[in-house]
Formats: sequence, C-alpha cells, structure tokens
Amino acid sequence: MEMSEEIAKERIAKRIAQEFRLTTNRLFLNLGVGIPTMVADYVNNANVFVQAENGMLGVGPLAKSDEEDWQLINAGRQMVTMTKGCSFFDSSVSFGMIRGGHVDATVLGAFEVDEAGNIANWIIPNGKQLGVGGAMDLVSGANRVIVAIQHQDKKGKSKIKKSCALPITGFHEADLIITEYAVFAYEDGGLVLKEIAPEVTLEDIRMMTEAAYKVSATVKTMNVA
Amino acid sequence: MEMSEEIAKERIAKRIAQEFRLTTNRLFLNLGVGIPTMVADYVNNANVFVQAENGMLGVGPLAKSDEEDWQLINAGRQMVTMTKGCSFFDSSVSFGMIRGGHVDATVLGAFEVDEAGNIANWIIPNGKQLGVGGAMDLVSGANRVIVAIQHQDKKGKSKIKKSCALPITGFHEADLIITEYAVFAYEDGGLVLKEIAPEVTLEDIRMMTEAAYKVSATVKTMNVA
Amino acid sequence: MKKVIQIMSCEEAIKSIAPHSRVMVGGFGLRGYPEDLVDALAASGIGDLTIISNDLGSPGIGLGKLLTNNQIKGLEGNYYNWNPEVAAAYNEGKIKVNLLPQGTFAEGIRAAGAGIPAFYTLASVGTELAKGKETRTFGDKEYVLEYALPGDVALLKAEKADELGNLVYCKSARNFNPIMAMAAKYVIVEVGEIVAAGELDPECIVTPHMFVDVLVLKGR
Amino acid sequence: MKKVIQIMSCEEAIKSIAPHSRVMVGGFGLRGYPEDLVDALAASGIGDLTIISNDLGSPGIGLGKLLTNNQIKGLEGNYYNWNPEVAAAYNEGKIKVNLLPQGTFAEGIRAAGAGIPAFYTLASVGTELAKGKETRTFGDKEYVLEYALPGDVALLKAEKADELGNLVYCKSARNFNPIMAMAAKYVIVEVGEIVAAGELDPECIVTPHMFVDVLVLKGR
Repeated sequence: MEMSEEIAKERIAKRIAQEFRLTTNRLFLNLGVGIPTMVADYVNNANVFVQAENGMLGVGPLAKSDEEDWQLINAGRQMVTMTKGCSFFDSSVSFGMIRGGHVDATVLGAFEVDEAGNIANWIIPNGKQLGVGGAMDLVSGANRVIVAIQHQDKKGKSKIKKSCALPITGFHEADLIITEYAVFAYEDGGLVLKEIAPEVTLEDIRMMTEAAYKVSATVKTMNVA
Repeated sequence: MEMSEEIAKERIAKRIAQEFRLTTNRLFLNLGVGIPTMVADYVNNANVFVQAENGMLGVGPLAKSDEEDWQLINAGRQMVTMTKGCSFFDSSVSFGMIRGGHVDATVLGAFEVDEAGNIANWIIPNGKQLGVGGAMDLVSGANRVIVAIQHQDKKGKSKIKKSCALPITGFHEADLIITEYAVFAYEDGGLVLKEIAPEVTLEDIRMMTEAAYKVSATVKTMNVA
Repeated sequence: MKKVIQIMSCEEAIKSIAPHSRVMVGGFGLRGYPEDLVDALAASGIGDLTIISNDLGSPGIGLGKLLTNNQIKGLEGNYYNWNPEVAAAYNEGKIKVNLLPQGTFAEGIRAAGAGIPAFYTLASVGTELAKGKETRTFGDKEYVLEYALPGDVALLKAEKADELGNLVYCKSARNFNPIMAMAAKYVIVEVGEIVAAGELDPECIVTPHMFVDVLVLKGR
Repeated sequence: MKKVIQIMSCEEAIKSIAPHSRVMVGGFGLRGYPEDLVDALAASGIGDLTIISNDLGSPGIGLGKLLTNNQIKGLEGNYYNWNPEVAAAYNEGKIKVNLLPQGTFAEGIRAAGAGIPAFYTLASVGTELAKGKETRTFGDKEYVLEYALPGDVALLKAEKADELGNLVYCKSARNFNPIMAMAAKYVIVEVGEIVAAGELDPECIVTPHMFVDVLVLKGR
C-alpha cells in the first residue's frame, strides 16, 4: 500500500463529508484541527452548520487572502469567514453547547483509537506538549464522534489498536473511524468493518489493522470519489 | 406611638436612601417589592445603579402613564424606565450577578427579623402563599442586606424578635434593620441600636422591641427629613 | 439533529406536546411569555403536564388557564403568589409543586442546557426549601446541592427571529427564555417578526438557532 | 463597591497587580487578548504570578513574554502547545501547571463569577486529567467534580466600551473575556474606543459595567 499523506488525508476528508452531505436536517458540526477542518470544503450542504469552540456558530470557508480578518478565527487559529446567520458567544456558552449535547457530530484527528472505541488524541508524553484543548469536552459531549485517522503510522504500524498506549481522551466515545482504506463503526461494544477502499482486499485490511473487528455482512466498497 | 403606615413607610424609605445618597463609588443595588422600591425615589445619586433580578441593570424611575412599556418591568411587575447605559440579560446571568457577590446591597422587606440577624420574609404558612422569589438568593448573595420593616405589626407587637417564628429566608444575613423609629446594625454577632427617631426615647424603643440589643455608645437621632 | 426550522401555527406546534410532558414556559410576571402558544395549549386540553416556569400567570390568565383547566400534574418554579389558585390546588393535593429560589431555578435550567448534572449554591441553606437536600462545605460556607432541570418541550417568546431560527428579545421580556431554549429537547418560539438570515447582527444574537426547532408568528 | 469607572494608561492600571496575584487574561490563540496591557505587565517585571488563560501566546509573543521574563509561578489553563517554552519550563520544575479541558476551564471561570463553588462535568472522566479528582454518578454516567476558578485581577480585551464601562466585543475575540470579567475581583479592560453612555444598544451589551473597574485605550 503506497499512498501519499496528502492524498490519504484528502480521501479521508471527502469520505467523512459524505456523512453530512445529504442531510435534510440541520446538523451542528464541530471540526478539529487537521483533516477535520478539510471536511468543510467537501460538505456543500447549507443544512450543515459548523461550530467553533472559541465561540462561533456558522463558520464559513477559510478566508482567502483578501478576506482575512484577524479577529475571526476557528479553534485551530485559521482565519475563517462568516456565513449568513452566524453568531458569536463566549467560551462558556460554546462549551455549554458541546457539553449539553447540542452538537450533533464532532470530527477529530487522533494518534490512536482502539477496539473499545477509546480515543487517544490529546498528548504524546514526550515532554514537548502540554495542552488538551476542547477534545475531552467534545468526545464526551458531542452526539456522534467521528475519528479521522490515517490507517498506519509512517513505519507502517496500525493506528487502530487493540488497546491505546497513549493517554486516553475519552473512553468508548468513537462512533465511526474513517481511514484512507476503511470505515469502521463502533457497534454493540466492538468495531465493525463497514467499507473498504477499492484498491484493497479484506485480507489487506486484516493485515494492516491491529484491532479486532467484525466484518459487516454488508461490507461495501468505500466511495473515494 | 401613632404613625400612619404611609408616613412610616416613607420615612423608612428615605432613611434607607441616606445609606446610598452620598456614595462616590458605583453602588449596585437590588430593591425588593414594597418599601424598598420607594427607596429609589429618594437616592438621587447617579453612582447608584439599580439591578432588577428579572434581567436588567440600570432600572430608572417608575414609568409615568405616557412612558409605560409593557415589556419593561421590575421584579415587582411595576412598569419602569431605562437609564442611559442600562443593559438586559437573562435570568441566569442576573442571578450570577447576585450569587456571585457583584450586587453591593439589597433592600428587602420582611415579616420578621431577629437578634441573630435571621430574616423571615418569604412565606406566612397560612396556606395562601406559595412563592419565594429571589429573596433567598439575594440575602445570601448580596454584600449588604438592609431590612426595611415597620417596627411593630398592626397589633403593636414587635417585628424585631428574639427569634423568628416564621420560616427563615436566610440565617445571620441582616446587616442593617431600618424601621420608622430606629436603625439597628448587626455587629459582632448581635444587634446594636445606632439611631432613634426624634420623637421617641431609648426607653420607648426598649418597650417596642422584643429582640435584645446593645445601645451604641454613639447612638444618634435618626434623620427623618 | 433538528429539522430545518419550521414555521407553524400554534395549533400545529402544540401537537408535539404529549400528556405527561415536562413543558418549560418562558416569561416573568406575564411578560415575555408566549401568549398564543399558551392559549393554544389551554385550548388543546392536553393534560398531566409538569410546567416549569417562574410563575403561573394570574388566575385564568396566561399559564393560569392550564390550572383552571386541570391540565397540570406538577409545577417546578419559583413564585406562585400572583396566582392564589396554585396554593389552593396544592393544599387540596391536586398538584405537586417543586418550589425553588429564583436563582437556583434559573441555574438549574442553565445547567440542564449546558450538560451540568448538579451544582452547589448558598441559596436556601438551612431553610425549609433545603429540607432533605444534600449540603457540603466549601471554604467556610455550607452550600446545598441542586440539580439540572431539563424540559421535554419549551414554549418561548422572542421579539424577532431570522429564517434560520436565531433569536433576539425585548427588554425584560428576555428573562428565562434564552436558558430554556438550551434546556428543552424541542423548542417552540412565538415571535413578533421573522427576518431574512443575515439581518440580525451576529454580535447581538442572544439565542443561536442551534437551540430552536419551530417558530410561530404571534397573532397568526 | 467599585469606583466610578477609571480611564488609565496601561502602566498605571498594571500597578494594581501585586506579586503572587492570580491574573486572568482573556484571549484565545493571540486573538482577543489585551496586547498593550500584557506588554505593560511584561515590562513591569512583577513576578510570582499565576496566569489563568486559555493559552500562553507564542514564545516571546503576548503572554509568552511573561514566561521568558520568569514572571510566572503557575498556570491554570487549557492549551500550551502553541508555546513549547511552557512544557520546557514545566519539565524543569520552574512552573506549576493546572491543565483543564477547555470546557471545564470555561465553566470554572463562569462558576467563580456566578457564585457556584463547584459543579460536575463528564469531560475528562477516567483520564489522566481527572487523576485524584472526586467523581460521582448521576443517572447512568460518571461525572467529575470541578471547582470555581477565581481571579484577583483580569486583563481583558473588548472592542468598545461606553463611559460607564459596558462592553461589546468583536467576533471570535470575545472568547473568555466576558466570563473572566465576572470572575475577577478587579477588572481592567483594553478597548479600541470609548463612547458615551447610551450609545451601546442595551440589548447588545455583552458585559454590563457591574463587572468592570478600569478602561485603557489601546495604543495610548
């Protein structure tokens, strides 16, 4: 399996966007830093409203150079734009939305996830990091947690583990794990493989995945367009 | 002692207003229903800002008939006016102000107060009342609690008791008790008589007051102008 | 997920309220309560309701109608002295009443909306309203543990909405409406006017549309 | 009681900060933080401070200057990965750090301002950040007990104030500023403009002047 990081990330973002592209209900979505932010570019659905935990509902696309407003950023410090009907509020209201279960879905990157649905995405204890952000509030508060993660690390080791080794952000919180090669849902206490990419086989996924999982009886080919 | 209820109430309101009339600091004041509301009429100090627990800071005088705005009331449901720089907020913010110790003083009516500084002002258990309002939050949250109370009930019994018989609103919360005949401060765990009205003697006050109290060494004549 | 904002008649909107629901109603002293929605609820006859509101209007006025109609099973609120029929019904054992200090009531509603199951407050410590409640000392003071107050449906009043459902209020008619919008699963708002998205200043929107399901236009 | 609102220079305003103070600073990712006040605090050299803020700017930028200057004894906040000097100073034992989930941090500040000594939240349950913290089950979920986070002084940024001290903010520069205004005993706000009382719409004032002590004009 050879895929550039850039292509992998784009594929993951596009596949996650499919989760939201057709909703006819309003969907309130919080996007983490990295791949998750890219998801917004592919959603194209006016019913999806992006919430930024630094105090905004209705975040628009990233600002082009002539649109940049220093005081208008998302939680990843990227300059963004406003949509019609957007609103601003303080951080306690923003996390009231999140903690109170008003955010329908959050898309987060992770270092590791495991077969218990545990997510490790806040710290690598290497002495160089000291920060947690809104991740713990988001995984426990959002109604649906989607993990955007490359299937393997640079050494080819599975990032979908039997058991996370890194400090956990939230226990049993992952609902959907989307990699460049596969889609896993967390169902009935375990992972279920729902989709695989066109260029891989079930055996390929088995080889590249450390976690135990069931294969769905209706496993499908992932739409990577 | 004979004094009409109307004159008594006016005197109490005027005397309480003296507590605030000369402040050169900003003073944030919450006024209960009844005598307390009348206090605002006598303050005449632009540094005093009245907070209404239904969500307003900067309450102005009661509305004259040509100023009435149905959606602009105080917590006693009286139609009021706005002052320059007033603001509106929801009930949780309003009680955040109160509970958080940001309200400098509250003036409350009471059925009874006692020598322990206990206040009974929320219910007479006669089966006809069922309501508490903001009184419990106010007595525990405001920095200074001033009780506006007629000295005796209609039968001539002292309302300043040894021990309140009615259900308590807050324990040891009264800082100042102002009647038409006297001013008591709660100091060092007991009541201290600080002022008496011009037409009464210390002995008169002793006769009409059930609670034990000390007489201040510097007891003064109450300004009833 | 909430449906795209729906604009309905009061009668249609009220159909979402089942018997035995916990219904939050905005307002304070007959200001900032949804008059048409409350009238429609009274006309519907839906019963066994728990009404979560500051007060219960006046006898036969506003929420008072629901009591006159025997639609109420329980009340959670703060001040019923403006409607003496409440004390009468309570004394006769017709309704249950959970009476709370106004600040505790407001904070409990906010807590429900913000995912806080319980919090501590000074208000009511040692009084009859704290009887049977857990207390705990922090620093040198004793506090009482109070719980979140969630609702199934909220009936609210706002001055103006945009098409998305963002809300602004008018003066002291704001009161409990914004926090109830956060605390109830399904939120119906009676508004005076609906404007296009983008017409409300993003800095001045009090209730983001995330908290709103249905709009009804007052007087329709 | 607060004095009548005072308009000062940054240097004058900073004099109210004593060594060992708990200083809250608004802002998120270098937006909505009081640049001039932070510069003045850095220039003052006042030390042994506990800084309560979402992040600590970048190395040598914004609040990062205070660390470079060794003015910091402790931090209470959320995210220091934008300033790697924080982890380095922590590892060397130079500073204490109380790291909290962002929502818990925000709620703790609000709680301090609103007189709530402690509250329960789901965030961080079972994780390293909940180590040694009390937990309790409500319904079928386990929550962690978290405490109010008060400040001695707050240094904040707002877009505009009126003469009384009422504040409005600009877009995502609002962030922690309004809740910190409630949570600190003495509140100093850097603003772009001061207008006459009555010029700010009473419906749109975000921070009532009850929470503000001093204004400084940015760039003066």
